[in-house]
Amino acid sequence: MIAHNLPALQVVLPLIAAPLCLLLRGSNWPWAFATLVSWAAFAISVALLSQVLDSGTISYAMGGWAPPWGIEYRVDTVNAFVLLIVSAIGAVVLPYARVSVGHEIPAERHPAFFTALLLSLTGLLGVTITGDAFNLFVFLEISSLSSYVLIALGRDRRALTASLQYLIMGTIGATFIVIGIGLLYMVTGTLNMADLAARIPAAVDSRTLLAAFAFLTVGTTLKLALFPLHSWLPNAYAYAPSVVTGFLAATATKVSVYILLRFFFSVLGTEYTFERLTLEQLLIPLAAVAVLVCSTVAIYQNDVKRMLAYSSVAQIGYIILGIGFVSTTGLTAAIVHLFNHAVMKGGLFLALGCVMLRVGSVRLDAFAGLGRRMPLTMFAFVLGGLSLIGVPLTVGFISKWYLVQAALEQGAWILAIVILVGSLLAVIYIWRVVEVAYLRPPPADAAPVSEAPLSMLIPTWILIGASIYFGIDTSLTVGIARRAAETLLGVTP
Amino acid sequence: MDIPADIPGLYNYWIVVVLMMVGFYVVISRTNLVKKIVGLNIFQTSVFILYISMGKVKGGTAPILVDHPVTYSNPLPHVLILTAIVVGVATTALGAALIVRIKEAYGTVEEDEIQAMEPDE
Amino acid sequence: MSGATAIILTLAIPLIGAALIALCGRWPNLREGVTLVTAVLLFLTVISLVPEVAGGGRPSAKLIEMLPGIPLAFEVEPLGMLFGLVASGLWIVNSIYSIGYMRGNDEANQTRFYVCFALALASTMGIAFAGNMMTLFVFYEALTLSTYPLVTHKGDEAAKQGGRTYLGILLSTSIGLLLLAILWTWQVAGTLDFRPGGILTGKMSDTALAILLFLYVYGVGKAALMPIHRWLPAAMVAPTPVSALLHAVAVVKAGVFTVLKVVVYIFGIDLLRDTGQSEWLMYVAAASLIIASLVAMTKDNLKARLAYSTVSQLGYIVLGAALADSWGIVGGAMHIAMHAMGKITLFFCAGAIYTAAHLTEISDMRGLGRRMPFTFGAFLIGALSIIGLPPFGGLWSKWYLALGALEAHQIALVAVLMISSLLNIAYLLPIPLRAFFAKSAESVSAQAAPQQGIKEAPLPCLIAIGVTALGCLALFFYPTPILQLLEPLVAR
Amino acid sequence: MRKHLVLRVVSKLLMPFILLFALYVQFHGDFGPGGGFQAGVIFGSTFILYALVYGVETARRVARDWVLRLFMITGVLIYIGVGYVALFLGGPFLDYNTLSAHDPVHGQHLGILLVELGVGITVAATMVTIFFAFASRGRG
Repeated sequence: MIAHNLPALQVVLPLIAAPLCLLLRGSNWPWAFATLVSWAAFAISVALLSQVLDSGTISYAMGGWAPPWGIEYRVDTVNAFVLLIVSAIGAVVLPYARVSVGHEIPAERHPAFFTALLLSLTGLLGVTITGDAFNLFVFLEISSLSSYVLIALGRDRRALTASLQYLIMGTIGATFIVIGIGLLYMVTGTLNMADLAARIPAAVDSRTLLAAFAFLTVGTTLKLALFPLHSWLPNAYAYAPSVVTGFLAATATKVSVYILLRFFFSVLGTEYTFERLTLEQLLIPLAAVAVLVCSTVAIYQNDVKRMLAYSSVAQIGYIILGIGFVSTTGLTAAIVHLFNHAVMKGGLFLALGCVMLRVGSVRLDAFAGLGRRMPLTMFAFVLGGLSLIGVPLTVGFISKWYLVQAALEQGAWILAIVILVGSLLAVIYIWRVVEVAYLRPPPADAAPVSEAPLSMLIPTWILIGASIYFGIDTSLTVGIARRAAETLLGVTP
Repeated sequence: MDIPADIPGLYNYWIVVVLMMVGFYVVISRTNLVKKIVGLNIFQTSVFILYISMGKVKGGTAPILVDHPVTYSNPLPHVLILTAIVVGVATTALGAALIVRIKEAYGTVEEDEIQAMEPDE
Repeated sequence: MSGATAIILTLAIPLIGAALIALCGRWPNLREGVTLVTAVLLFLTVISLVPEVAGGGRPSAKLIEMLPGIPLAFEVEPLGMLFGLVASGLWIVNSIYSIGYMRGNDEANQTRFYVCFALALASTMGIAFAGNMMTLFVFYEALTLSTYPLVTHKGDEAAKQGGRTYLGILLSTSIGLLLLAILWTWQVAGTLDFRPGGILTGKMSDTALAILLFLYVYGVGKAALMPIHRWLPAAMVAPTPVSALLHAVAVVKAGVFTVLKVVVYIFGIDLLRDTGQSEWLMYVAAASLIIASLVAMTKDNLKARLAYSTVSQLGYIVLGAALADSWGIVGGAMHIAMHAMGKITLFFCAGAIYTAAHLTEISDMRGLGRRMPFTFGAFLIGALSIIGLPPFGGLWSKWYLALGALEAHQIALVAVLMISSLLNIAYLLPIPLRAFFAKSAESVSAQAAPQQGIKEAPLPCLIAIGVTALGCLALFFYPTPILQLLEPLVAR
Repeated sequence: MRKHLVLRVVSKLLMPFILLFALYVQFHGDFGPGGGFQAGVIFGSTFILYALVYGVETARRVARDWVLRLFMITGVLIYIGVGYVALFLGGPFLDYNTLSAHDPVHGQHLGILLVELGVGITVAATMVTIFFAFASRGRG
C-alpha cells in the first residue's frame, strides 16, 4: 500500500505534519517532530527516485480521478531528482535547526517556525511532483507564503522589509505564472501538463499561446531570480534566519528552475520555445550578464551572507546558461548544477549559521581570526568556497566542466570564457573571506569564541562532504542528470 | 481579425488589462506600503476576473446538477479561482501583518523613509 | 610490490604522513621525526618504481572514473619518473633543512607548515605520475592550494599581498586558460590520456594548434613564462624552505614538467615539428630567458635575484619543449633535475645566511664569506652548476639544449643560450666572490662586531646544503642513468 | 459602544441567523451553491460583527486564542485525515469512493461533506484569528 501511494505521501506527509506541529508544546518537540518528518520525506524521495530509475515514469491519480480530469501526480527522472534535492536538504537542515533556531528565534515562536518550514517543504515538494498546472500554482504559493513568514522571523528589522519586498515581487511572479496557466487553459481546455503538451502543437499559431508564453517567461524568471529580476533575493537571504537561508537558498530557486524546465521543455515543447520563439536568445545574454555582474557585485559586499546571496544569483546564471544551450550536455550541466549548487551553497550558508551562532554577526570584520578559533567551521567554508570557484574534485568543477563543454560544442567561445571568468571572480570574493579568517588576527577585545556544537557541524559537513564526494564520483549525479536531460529533450536513451 | 469589433466583443479582457495595469502601476509608483499591498490586490483581482470570465459560456446557467441537461458555464475556472482568492487573502493578510510590524519597528510605512533609516546596503 | 601499489603508496604515504604530523603537533621532535620518516619512505617507494620504468615498463593504476571516459588514473613514464625522483629526493634534504631553519628562526605555526609541505608533496607525486591531463590538472590545483598557506606563512601584510598574487595568478591562469585548453582537447580528441606521439594528430588546423599551445603554455602559470612570472618573486615572502619547495622541489618544476608532458604526450613532438606551430614559443621562451636574467642583475635582494634567475632557467626548459626535437626534450627534462639541484643549494644558502646573519640584501654580504665559508662555498658550487660550468651537473642539460637548438637549425637560439650563460655568470658569481674577497661593509661589521670568527647556520641546514652541493657535483659524473631513463622518449 | 443601543440589539438579533445561514451554506453545498469556504467566512463574520459592536476584548473572551488555534488545526486535520483514511482503506489519497463499503456514491457524499466541514472550520477560525490579530494590535 505504501509503495503504491508514495507520490501522494511525499507531499501529504509534511502537509499533515505542519498543523500537528502547531499542537506540540515544549522547546524540542516541534523540532524533533519536524526532523522526523523531513527524514521520512527524504526516504520517500529516495524510494521514488529508485522506482523511476527502475521502471520509468510514475503517474498517480489524486482521489482516484483519472487524468486529465483529476489532479495527477507525475514523477519522471527530472522531478524525482529535484524531489531528492529538496527533501535531502530539508533532512539535513532540520537537525541543524535545533541549536540555530533556539539561538535566533524566541522560544514561543518555535512551533510556528517549524510549521512554516514544513509547509514550505510541502509546497516545494508539491510544485515539483504535481502534473497539474494549476495545482503547481497553489503549491508555489504555499511555499512562497511560508517562506515570507520564515524570512520575516529574522532578527534584524530589515528582515521585515526584505520579506515584504519578496512578498510583492513573489506575488507578481506567481500571478504572472497563473495568468500564463489560465491562458494555456483557454487555448487547450486542459490543465494537465501531459495533456497540455499533447494539445499545444495544434495551437502554435495562436496569439493567446504567445501571451501565455510571455507571462510564463516573466513569472518563472522572476521566481528564480534571473538577472534583472533578482533584486528581491539578496536582502531576503541576507536577513532571514540562518537555517532559513540555508534551506531556501538550496531549494527555492532550484524548484523555480524546475518550473521553467517543466513548462518550456515538457509543456510548451522545445520546438515551440526554442525553435519558433528562440527563447535562448533572451536567456543566454541575461544569464551571462548575471554571471559577470552579480559575481562582481558579490566582491563588494561586506556582509558575507549577502555576498553569497549575490553569488547565488550568479550561479543561477550558470544554470540558465546551461538551459539556454538546449543540448543534452547543456541541460545535463544545468540539472547537475541544480544538485551541486544546492549542496555547496547549502553547506556554505550552514557554515555561516555556525559563525552567526558563535560570533553573532556575519559581517566580514567578524571573521577575523576565525580560522584558528572555529577551525572546523572555517575549513568547511573554505571547501565550500573552493567548490563555488570550481576547483577540481569538487562538485563545482563538474558543473563547470559540462557547462564549458556545452558551450564549446556550440562553438560559443565567448560564453565559455564568461563561465571561466565567473569562476575567477568567485576566487576573489571567497578569498576575501579566507584572508580575513586566516590571516587577520582577531581584535584584541574580541570575546572568546569556541567551535560550533556538533549538531550544527555535522549537517554542515554532510553537505560539504557531499560536495566533495559528488565531485569525485559523479556517476550517480551526472548519470541521473543526463537521463533527466534526455527525458526533457525527448531523446530516447 | 477586425480590430474595432474586438473592443466591445472582448470587453472583459479590456477590463482585465486595465485593472492589471492599474494595480501594477500602484505597486510600482506608491511609496506607501499599504497602498502597495492594495495595488497588489487589484493586480490579483484582474486575474480572478480573467479566469471567471473565461469560463462563461454564452447562455449558460450556473453549473449545478439538475435532472435535465442544460448548457451551463464551465465550473472549473470558478473552482480554481476560489483557491486563488484564498491565496490572495492569505497574501494580503501576511502583507498587512508585515506592514504592521514594519510600522512598529520603524515608526513609518513610507518606503523612502525606511530606506533613509538604513544607512548602507 | 607491484607497480600499481607503489603508485598508490606514493600518494598515500605523504597523505598519511600529513595526518600523523598534524596529530603529533604537540611534540616537535616526534613531528619532525615523522616528517623525515615519511620523506624517506616516499623516496624509497619512488625508487622501487625505477627498475620497471627503466626496463620499458609503464606501471599504472586507476582510482575512480571521475567523469565518463576520464578516470583519475596514473601511469609512470620516464619524464614523470625523473620528476618524481627529484621531488621526493629533495624533500628529504629539504625536511632536514627545514628543521634547522624553522627552529633557528623560531617560526610560528610549524605544524601547519609541515602538514602543508606533506600535502604539497602528495600533490606533486600526483602530478608526476598522472596518467591523463585531467588527473594532472586535479593535482596541479591541489598543489596551488596546498602551497598557499606556506606562502602566506608569516601572516603579515606583505605575506597576504604575496599570497594574493601567488594564488591570483596561478588560479586564474589555470582556470581561465588551462581548463579551457583541456576542455578543448577533450572536445577535439575525445580523450585526455597521455599517449606517446600525442592525441591531436590530424584533428586540428595549424592555427588552432598554435592557439591551443598558447592556452596550455600560459595556462600553466607555474612554468612562470614571462609575463606571468610575477607570482614567483611575490612568493619570496615565504620562509626559505618554502622558496626551495617552490623553486626546486615542486611548484615551478611541476609547471615546466606539465609543459613538457603536454608537448610530448598531448601534441606529440612530431606534430609540433612538422607543423612548426611551436616556433613562436621558442622566441617567447628565449625572450623570457634573457629578460629575466637582465632583471635579476638589477635585484639586490638575494632571494629576488634567485627568483628571477629561476624565471630565466625555466625559460630554458620551455625552450627545450618548444624546440620539439629529441635533444631539446632531453635537455629540458634533464634541466629539471640539474636546475633543481643547483637552485635548491642556492636557496638553502640564502636561508642559512638569513638564519645566521639575518641578512637579505646582497650589498650587505660583502666579506660575509669569511664568517660563513662553508655556506658560501656551497653557494659557489650551486652558482657554477646553474651557469653550466664543469664539473657540475648543469653543464649537461645546457649541452643537450644547445644540441637541440642546432638540430632544429636555430643558430640564434644557440647564441641566446650562450648569452644567457654569460648573464648568469654576471649576476651569480659576484655574490660569493664579493663575500670572500671584498672588505666587510659597515653594516655588517656593526652587526657582527661582537663575535667575529666563524658563525654558520644550524647543523641540519649545513647538512642539507652539503648534500645538495655534492649532488651538483655527482650529477656531472653520473648523468648516464638520467639519459638512459629519458631515452625511450626520443627513441621513436 | 454603550450608546449605540439599536446597533447592539439588532446585531444581537442577527447573529443566530447568520450562524444558521452559515450552517445552511455549509451543509447544502452538496446540492446548491455553497460550500466550506463561503460558510466559513459567513460563520467567522458573526464573531467579527460581535467584536466590532462589543469590543475586541469581549469577543476574545468568547473565542479564546487556543480555541481558535485548535479549530484551525482540527479543520485542516479533518481534511487531510479524510485523504489518509482513503489511503488506509486501500484507495489512492482522497479517494472518497473507498469511504463507503457498499456504495461508492455514498462514499462520495460522505467524503465531500467531511472535507467541506474541515474547510469550513478552518476558514472560520482563520478569519477570526486574522481579524483579532490586526484589531488587537497596538491596544493591548
